[in-house]
Order: sequence, then C-alpha cells, then structure tokens
Amino acid sequence: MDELLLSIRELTTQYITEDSVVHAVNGISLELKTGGSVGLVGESGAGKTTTAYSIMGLLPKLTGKITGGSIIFQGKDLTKIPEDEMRKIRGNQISMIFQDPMTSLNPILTVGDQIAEVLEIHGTATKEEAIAKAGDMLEMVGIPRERMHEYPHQFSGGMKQRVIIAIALACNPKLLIADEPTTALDVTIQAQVLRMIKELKAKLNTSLILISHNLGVVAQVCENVAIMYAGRIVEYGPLRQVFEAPMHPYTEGLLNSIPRIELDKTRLSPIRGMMPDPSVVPPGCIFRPRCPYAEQECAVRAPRITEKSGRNVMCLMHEGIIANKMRVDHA
Amino acid sequence: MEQQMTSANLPVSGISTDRKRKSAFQEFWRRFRKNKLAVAGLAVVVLYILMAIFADLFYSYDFITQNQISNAFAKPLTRAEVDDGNTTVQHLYILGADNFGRDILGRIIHGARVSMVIGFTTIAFACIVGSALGAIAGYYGGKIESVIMRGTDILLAIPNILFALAIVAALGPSFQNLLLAIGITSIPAFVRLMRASVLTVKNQEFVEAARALGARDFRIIVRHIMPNCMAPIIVQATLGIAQSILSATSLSFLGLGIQPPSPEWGNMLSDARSYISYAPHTLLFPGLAIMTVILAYNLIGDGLRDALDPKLKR
Amino acid sequence: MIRYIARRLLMIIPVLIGVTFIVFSLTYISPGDPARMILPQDATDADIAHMRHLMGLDESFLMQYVHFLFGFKSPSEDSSFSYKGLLALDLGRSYVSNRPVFKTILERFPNTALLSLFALVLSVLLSIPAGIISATHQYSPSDMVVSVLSLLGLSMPAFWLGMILIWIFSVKLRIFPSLANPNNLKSLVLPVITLATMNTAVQARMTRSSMLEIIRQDYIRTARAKGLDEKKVIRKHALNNALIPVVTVIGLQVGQLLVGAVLTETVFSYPGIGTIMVDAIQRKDTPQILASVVFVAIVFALVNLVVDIVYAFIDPRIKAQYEGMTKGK
Amino acid sequence: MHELSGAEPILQVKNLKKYFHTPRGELHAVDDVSFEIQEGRTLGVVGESGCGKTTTGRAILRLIEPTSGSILFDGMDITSMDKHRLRMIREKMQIIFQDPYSSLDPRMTVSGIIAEPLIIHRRVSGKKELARRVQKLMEMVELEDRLSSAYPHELDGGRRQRIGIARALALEPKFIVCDEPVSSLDVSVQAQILNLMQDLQDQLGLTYMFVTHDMAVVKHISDEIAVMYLGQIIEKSPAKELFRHQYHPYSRALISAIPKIEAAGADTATILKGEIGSPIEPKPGCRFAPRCDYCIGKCLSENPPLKAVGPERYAACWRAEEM
Repeated sequence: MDELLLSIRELTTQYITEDSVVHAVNGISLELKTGGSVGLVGESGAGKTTTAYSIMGLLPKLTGKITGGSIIFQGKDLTKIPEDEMRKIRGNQISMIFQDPMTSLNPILTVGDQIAEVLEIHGTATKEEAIAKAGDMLEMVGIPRERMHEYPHQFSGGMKQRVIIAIALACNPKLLIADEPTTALDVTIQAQVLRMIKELKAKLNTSLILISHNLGVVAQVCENVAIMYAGRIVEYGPLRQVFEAPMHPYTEGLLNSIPRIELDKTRLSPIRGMMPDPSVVPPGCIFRPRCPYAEQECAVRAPRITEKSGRNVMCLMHEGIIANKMRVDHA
Repeated sequence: MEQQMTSANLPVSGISTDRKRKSAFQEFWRRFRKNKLAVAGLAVVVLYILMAIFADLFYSYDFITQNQISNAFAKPLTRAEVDDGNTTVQHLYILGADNFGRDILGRIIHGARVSMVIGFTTIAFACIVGSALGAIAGYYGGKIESVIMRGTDILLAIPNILFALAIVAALGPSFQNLLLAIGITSIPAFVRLMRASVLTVKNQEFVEAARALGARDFRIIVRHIMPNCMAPIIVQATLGIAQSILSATSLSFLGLGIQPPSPEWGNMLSDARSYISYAPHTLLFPGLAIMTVILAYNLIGDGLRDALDPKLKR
Repeated sequence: MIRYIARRLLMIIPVLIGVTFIVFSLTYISPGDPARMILPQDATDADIAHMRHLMGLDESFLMQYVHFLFGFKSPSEDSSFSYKGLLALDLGRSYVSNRPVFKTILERFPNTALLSLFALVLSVLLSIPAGIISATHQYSPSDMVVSVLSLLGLSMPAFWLGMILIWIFSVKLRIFPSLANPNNLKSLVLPVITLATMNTAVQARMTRSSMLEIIRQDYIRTARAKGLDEKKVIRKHALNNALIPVVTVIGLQVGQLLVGAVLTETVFSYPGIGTIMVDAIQRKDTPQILASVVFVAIVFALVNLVVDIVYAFIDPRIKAQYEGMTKGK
Repeated sequence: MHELSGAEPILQVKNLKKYFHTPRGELHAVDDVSFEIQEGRTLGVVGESGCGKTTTGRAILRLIEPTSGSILFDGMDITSMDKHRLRMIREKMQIIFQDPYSSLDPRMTVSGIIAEPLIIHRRVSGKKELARRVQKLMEMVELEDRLSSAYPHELDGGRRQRIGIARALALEPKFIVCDEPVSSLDVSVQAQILNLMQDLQDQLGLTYMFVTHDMAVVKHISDEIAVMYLGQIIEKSPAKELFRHQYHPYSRALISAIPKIEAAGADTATILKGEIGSPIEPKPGCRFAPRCDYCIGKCLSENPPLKAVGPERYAACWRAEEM
C-alpha cells in the first residue's frame, strides 16, 4: 500500500486579532502515504499544533484562518469542503490525540460513554454495540473493560491518555494526529504509551503525524521527520538520515542543543538568540539572525525548498547560492 | 536601628524608571478605555459625584426640604411661584414637584450626596475589614481561618438586606445605623474573595521564592500577596458600591433607612408609591436616578474585570 | 451519599446557632423595652420591673438566649408570656396581635413560597437559554441584547420596577390588578415579573460567563475532534459542566428572592412573610421580627443544603472527593 | 572554614522524612532519605512525578518543615534553627524554580525582583549601590541592561529563568537547590541556561542540588546522581557510571525508557508493568516490588536499605549484586 493519503500544499494559516496578524504557518508542504508516519519537530511557536488544527478544521473560529494552500485528504481538499462533511471525517477518518490528558476528557461523563459517543456519531454502531465496542477499545489500550463505568478523575494521567487514544482509534481512522501525546507523562509511562501507539498503528495500518519537541520520541516512532521553524518546514526527509546528517543549520543547532545520554558531552552548543516574533515577517531567511553560517545574501533572498537525494531543505547553502560550510558528520 | 530604617525605606522599584511604572497603569487604562460602555459608566459616576459635591450650588438644602403645598405634583417643566423664605419667586420645576410641592430635580441632586456617601463609606469599611480578615484567613490558615470563615458563613446565611433590616430594626432607623448595617452585610463577599485569591497567590512560586530569600511574613503579605490580589477586590468594590446604594434605597423605601424629610431616592419613591396613578413623574425620575448610577457602577465593574483579568493578558 | 447528606446536615447546625445568636443579640441590644411597650403609658417603674420578671427579661443575656432556644416558662398565670422555644417553633406571641408569632409566619409563608417559586421557575427558564445563546454567539447581536438586558435587570431596583409595572399595566392598560393575593393567579403576574427580573439578570450573566469558560476547555476540543456537531458539543459536553456553578448561584439566589419578596410584597401589598416583617419592624413587634428573620435564615440554609446535595449528584468529582475521605477512615 | 577541605560535605542530609496528613491517610512524600553533597559539586536528584524529589529540595531549605531527620549545612543543623537564624542561613542557601512564569512576582520589575534579596538582608546602603549591584548581577546572567525596568510577562521563558538565577545569586550563596530549572524551556534555550549554570558554578564555586525528571539533563549536569522512587533513594552513583550499569531494576527501566535519537526505530525500552504506586501509607516491603520483574519473597516483606554495592555506588535492592 503505497498510495498517497494526505498531501498538504503551500498551507498558510494565520491568527488574525485586533492588534496583529500572527503568521503561524507559512506555506508548508507535506505528503503522507497510507500507513506512513511523519514527525513534526520544532520548538514552541514553530506552528506544529496550528498545522494539526488546520488539518482537523479545529482552528479557533473567530481568529484562526487558513489563508492559502490546500490539504488534500483522499482526493478531497479539506480546506474547501463544508463543515458538515468535515465533521464526518473528523474523529472517523482523521483523529487527534492531545497533549494534556488531564484536561482532555469530560469530567462528568464516564470514559465508556466518551468512547461510545464517537462510535455513535459516525453511525458505526447502535447504542448497545457502541458500548460493547467501547469495552473492546479499552481492552485494546490495556485497561480492563470493567472500568468503562468510571469517571476520568478515577484514572491516572497515563491511563487517561490511553482512553484518549481509544477514542481516537475507535472508528479505525486512516490518519492519526498525535500532538505531544507523551509530553505530560512520566518517562516510564511515556515508554508504555509510545509502544502502544506503535503497535496499534501497525495493527490498524493507520498513518501517523506525530508532533513533538522531543527528538527522541519522534525517533522512536516515525519514518520521516519534518523540522519546523517559525511556521516553515526547513528540513524534511527520512528520519535517520536527517538526524545523522542534518542539512539545515537549525536542525544541526537543535541536535547540538540537547544533552544526550549516549554521548558524554561536557558542554552543549546552543543556538544563539530567540525564535522571531511571529507577527513580523522580515525579508530573507527567517533563521538568519540565529544562523552561524549566515551571509549577507541570506538577509535579502528567501530560501526555497531544494530537493537533494530524497530530502528537502530550505537553505541558500543548498541552493548553491552561498557556500556550504556545514560539516556533514555533526556528531 | 538607623541602618534598618534607611534600608527598609528603600523603594524596591527605585531603580526602575517612572516611565515604565506609569506604563503599567497606562496599559491598564488602554485596555479599560477600549470598553466604551465602561467609560460611559465612569463618566456617569463622575457626574454624580460632582452633583453630590456641588449639590448646594444648584439647590439649597432648605429649599428642597421645604414644603410648597400649593405646587404639589407640578408637572415637569412647570413654572410656578414658590415661597423662598419671605418672598415669593418664580421657579422652574424641571422634573416637576412631589406631593409636597418640593422640586424633584433638587431632591435627586441632594439625594446623590446621600447615596454616594453611603456607597463609598460602607464599601470602604467592608473592603478594609473584609480584605484584612480574608488575607489573614488565607495566609495563616488553621484555626484562625476556621473561625473567620465560619463567622462569614453565618453572616452569609442571612440574606443581606434581611440582615441589614434586622440591624436597623434593632438599633432604630438612622443614617449611622444604615451605614453600619450595610457595611457589615457587605463584609463577607470581601472576606471570601480575598481568601480565595490569597490562597491562589500564596501557592505561587514567587511567594515561596520570597520566603526562600528570608523575607518576613509582613513583607510577603504586603509586597507580594496583596498587590497580586487587588484586581478582584477592586472589581468587587465597584460592584459592591452599586449593591450598597441599592440596599440603602431599598431600606429607605421600606421606611427603615434615611428618614423624611431628608432627600433620599428610596424615600422619594416611597412617597411616590401612593400617587402612581396621578403623578407618575414623581415615581419615574428618582427611579431613573437610581438605575443610572447602579448601571454605571456595574458597567465600570465589568470594564475593570476585563481590563484587570490576568487571563486576558499576553 | 447518605453520609454526605448527614455530614452536610451536621455542618449547618453551627451556622444556625450562629444565626440565631446574632439575631437574638440584635434584639437584646435594641433600645426599646418590650415590657414598657406592653404596659399602658402611665405604668410605674415597679409595674415595669414586675412585667420584666414575668417576661423573663430580668435574666442574664445567656439565660435569655437559652430560653430563646429551648423555651421559657413564665411565673405569671398568663400563659401568653410562656413559649416553648425556637426548637419547638414557638417564640411567644406578637406584641401587636397577641397571636403566636410562628402561627402567623407559617400561615403566610406558603404565599411567599408560591411567589418565589414562580419567580425562580420563570428566571431559570429565561436566564439559562439566554446565557447559552449569548455565550455560544459571543459578540453577535443576540449576545449584545442579552448582555444589555441583563445589565439593565441587574441595575433596576425591584420596588421601582414593580411600581412602574403597576403604572403601565394596572393604571394605564388595566390588564393586571395592582394589588396581589395568592388566590388570584392573574394578580401574581406583575409581582412574579418584578421578583424574577434581578435573578434572571444575575443567572443569565453567570450562565454566559460559565459557558464561555467551559467552551475554552480541552475536553470541548476533544468533543469537536470526535466529529460531534456544534449543537451536541454544547448540549452534551458544555452545558452540564457549565451549569454546575450556575446551580450554586441559583441556590444563593433563593436568598435574594426572599429579600426581594420583602420589597415586592410591600409594593403589591401581598400577604407574605415580607409584609409581616415590614409591619413588625414598623410596630417594633420584637418577637415577630426575631421569628421572621430566623425563619427566613433557616429556610435559606436548608435550600443551600439541597443545592449542595444536588451539586454532588451532578458532579462526580465532588462525590468522589467525599467518598475518598470516608474510605480512608 | 571548610573551604580548604574539599572532601568535607557542605550539605549532609540524615534520615529526612516528610509526611503529609491527607484525608486518605499519611502521605510519605519523603521517607528516610540520607545523602551528602561535596562543596562545588552537583548532585542530581532524579525520579518520576510523586517520587518526592521536589519535596526533598524544599525540605532542605525548610520551605517545607521536615517531619524528622536532620540537615547539616556547613556543619550547622538547620532543622533545629529558629526563624531568625534560618533567615541568616538563607543567605547561603538558595533555590531556583521550575516555572519561570509563576516564580516571578508579576507586579515587580526585573530590577526590583533582583534587588529584593539585597534589600531584605540589608546588603546595600543606598540606591546607587543597589543599582550597581543589580546591574552586575544582570551582567552575570547575561541579561540586557535595557530590560531592568521591564515586567516579567514581557519576557520569554529563558530570560525569566535568568532573572530567577540572578535573584538566587544576589546574596552570594554557596548552595543552590535547582528545582527543574530547565524543564519548561525550549531545547535551544534550555541549552543556554544549562551552560550558564555550569559557568556560574565554575566561577563562583557553587554547589548544586539539581532536581529533575529529565535523565539526559541530569546526566549532563551532575557529578553524582540519586534516583528516587516513592519517597526513597533507590540508587546513588557517580553520574556517568549510572548510565553504564544500573544496580536497581527501577533505574534500569528508567534509563532504558528514555527515547534515544541514535536508536531510531529500534525500540529497546524495557516496559515497566503498571504505574507508580501510592505514597499514602505504603505497604511493607520494597516499594518497587509490585512492578519489578526481579521480585522475590523477601522483597514483599522487607524494604531493602540503601547499601554500598561497589566503589561510590549504592543501591536499595535485595538483588543488586545479581543485576
């Protein structure tokens, strides 16, 4: 099964408020095959979650707006279809898992009801069947089915995240978007949940977009990785290649910033400076002020996506406009 | 000792420029000003305060308490002769006259004085006492807290005007007793609010940081906790003034507040009640006066809430 | 659950003791001397002292409070000076009518309860939908209308509103009578509207802000992500959670209704507990005032008890909090 | 006095306990913890949520009153100190907090926050000197001078954490409890702050107790690491050694659970069964036993003490030698 499931082209999403326009996502393109997986990596404010909300059609109504590009899912452009149709896709063909399991479940409904609800909405079951299936789903995520009559506050954080995964996978979706699914969890629980996601993904042949700031988490689960910076995908490619030999200075900086247990580093080499203000878009390369390799040309010419041996990178060094000063073996 | 004085008096923010400190207020003002209704409310309140202060410039107190029976129930905009001491003069009743022929506008203007005084004094009292009790309860907890909070529960168990009613009934209707009654019944709201915000702020790490630095309780409460609890208290004070004015007029309406012939809005309405059918203007204008001022305070309260809400910041 | 209710019941006892103590203290310090009020103008000091003894007024403050709670047996043959105490719902007789005070209260209370109940139902029916529409259509014209109306309602003194309604509907249009009595439903329309206005305003504002708060919660986003349509998101996920604080407010509003009833009943000359109180205060009828205030406070406390219990039924977290506590012991 | 003898521990914690009363029973947040830290070194305290690492840090500064046990700082017993002497000792011991958003008073300016310790302890005698000292501190943590009159909410997380560090350094302490100081920061900023903290330690000879849940961070910054589980230290070891070999099954699982970048796709994690137990009235026996694959009968009845299992290595496991 190598067919294209999702194809995002030049997606641009903005938050428009009285005072300013926040350019959250600036023309990103991304493709995902059926059964494939891609990790979206970046720091806060990189536009990862906005990308997910754009796909789900869950942008805040009053402020968030897709201002350009398309999201083609199984031949349909999700940015164009009416809300009614989008609703039939949401939770059914595309599901999402959120960061904070503590607040993502309705406190006054039992977990069983909350799982059964999604089955009822999408007409896959009668009430009784839905409840029975909800029990199956709980068991699938490793929770005894008897606990379906309990309320969220009776579950630990890790257990709640399992319930949320059960909700997301109940309708056997084609695409699962996991937004920092383990960030709020402890390491040992994270390991449990990650393994479960991986196993269920393989079992159900679901495609996965995993959003995380943790490079290790993405490395555990995804085949491909997209590195996001200031609303752009600055580097994309097979995960191992990207992490072993980053082509974009930001990816390199990111890898140099994190302490790693496999390496005995005595000193880290952080990226200098801060993420730019997303309401101001300067000309040239957005990473230039923080880039150790930047030249004058970078201030005026915006880099384009360059394809190189199956990988995409957005940097003038790879367009051949300025000299490539990066050492390939960064580690 | 001297050493202690000099360093204790050293303002922490002495280093920061005044420009920046002002900007915190400017920031607040910028947000408040966006809310046009709140600004209108503020304008109305300022107007009423000016009216209260300069009431004698418009109508002398003697004049508006003096009966002019011949002009009873004069309609608005009637020009009539009134007895001014020894002479008779022509007088324009802008909003008409009441059952004793007294000028309604004059009485409303003088009534503003009574209402403003009641609103400010009762709430100032309740705010100081209530916030202090609430802060102590929230900060120290334990037995002190239980005592304060049980006391508050008891006060809250008697619906507020009813409690004021009981106080006035026991002590007799007078201006002081009215202030006392409304002041006391306004306390619990401040206690609860202050305690709740102190509990929230107390557990913030910056308070723990101050303690780790070796700051004393007094400094922690005054410098760190209180300033961060003020927003809801300011909002409550504003809404409290509205509530206080409403309670005072209600009690006066029942004949338990300000006693005639003092000009007071509730009183005026109490008199007007008997003449609804043939002098509705005696009913209409004092009521409108109450409503506008209470509305104004409520609008300011809402505006303050939005402008001070930390959740909306950033 | 039964334990929870029992615990809540126990918790209102100190509150009631406090309330009765405060009200009793207030009458104790009040300057008028009941003995002098009962006796004719020309009574001598000795007569008054004797009467004070007969009424139990010569005893210590604490003793009098004990009498107030548990009853007083007068040394006089005139049984009207004796009473069985608050616990037996007997606080003696009115100085004015010479009837047992609680008899009057219990006779009139159903009238007040009827009025308040109508007002409560009306305000709930109006305010909750209004608050929801307002919150779910934030910044829309309907939100503006609800916000402005609720602000006006909040700012209008009930007694003034009542009189304005009388002027329009009784005097001008002659649709409804200006005097209300419990046997004539039509006469209750104006007082019910008068009484309900403030509550409706408060509840609508509360529902709106509670709803706006809930709509921002993560689990609402989860519900949307399931593909639920907006109406169901509101009905099934947002509403129940948003109503939890609203229920508390409604409980507190009952107190406001009882207060409002005093004013409304006065305006419409309605024979309820409010008019009893106002009459009693004007005539310095101490036992009657005392009994009325204590009675209302007890009713208020019981209503809030019921609200707390309802609360625990709606919100499983509260129930669990309590069950967890008992399990530990 | 002790500066000359480097082997002398600056902090000694003996049998520290902190129990909280809860409606469900006694919560053993910290249960008999002992350790010491040598001057100028960093002890990393690591564990998952609810393991008692934060409580330990706060109890050492007596921000939380310990239930029992003793804390010796520079040879002085802190646990028995009265309020006055405690305030004095706090000049020498400071804390840096996790959340740079809630640890700074939102109504104070940057310079006001940094100046506060100097004012409380009357370290300066005039406005000018105060301003100079604040400026120097800001320089030390690489905060731009122009920010001195800014409010915390106007700044990003990294800069806020620098303010917190400057405030802690103002009184020239010897020892700092760092409570998850980089956990809420983005990776690039996290690296900047970690480097800053290391530089300051070198310059000023600081001793750190570094509390965190992040294994990679703790390995990077610590000389020695104590692993905590349900209120107890279950393994203690020089930092690098710990990652080569673990004597306690929990440490082993913890380390194997860290998602590694190198091992992309290859899932090597040892998955622990179940979840962390309840610290409320713990059952006798090893606290980790219910989740442990190596559990034997003895583990269920007797709680293993922390004992030496190698040079500078300690573990609290009956089967440590077999591991």
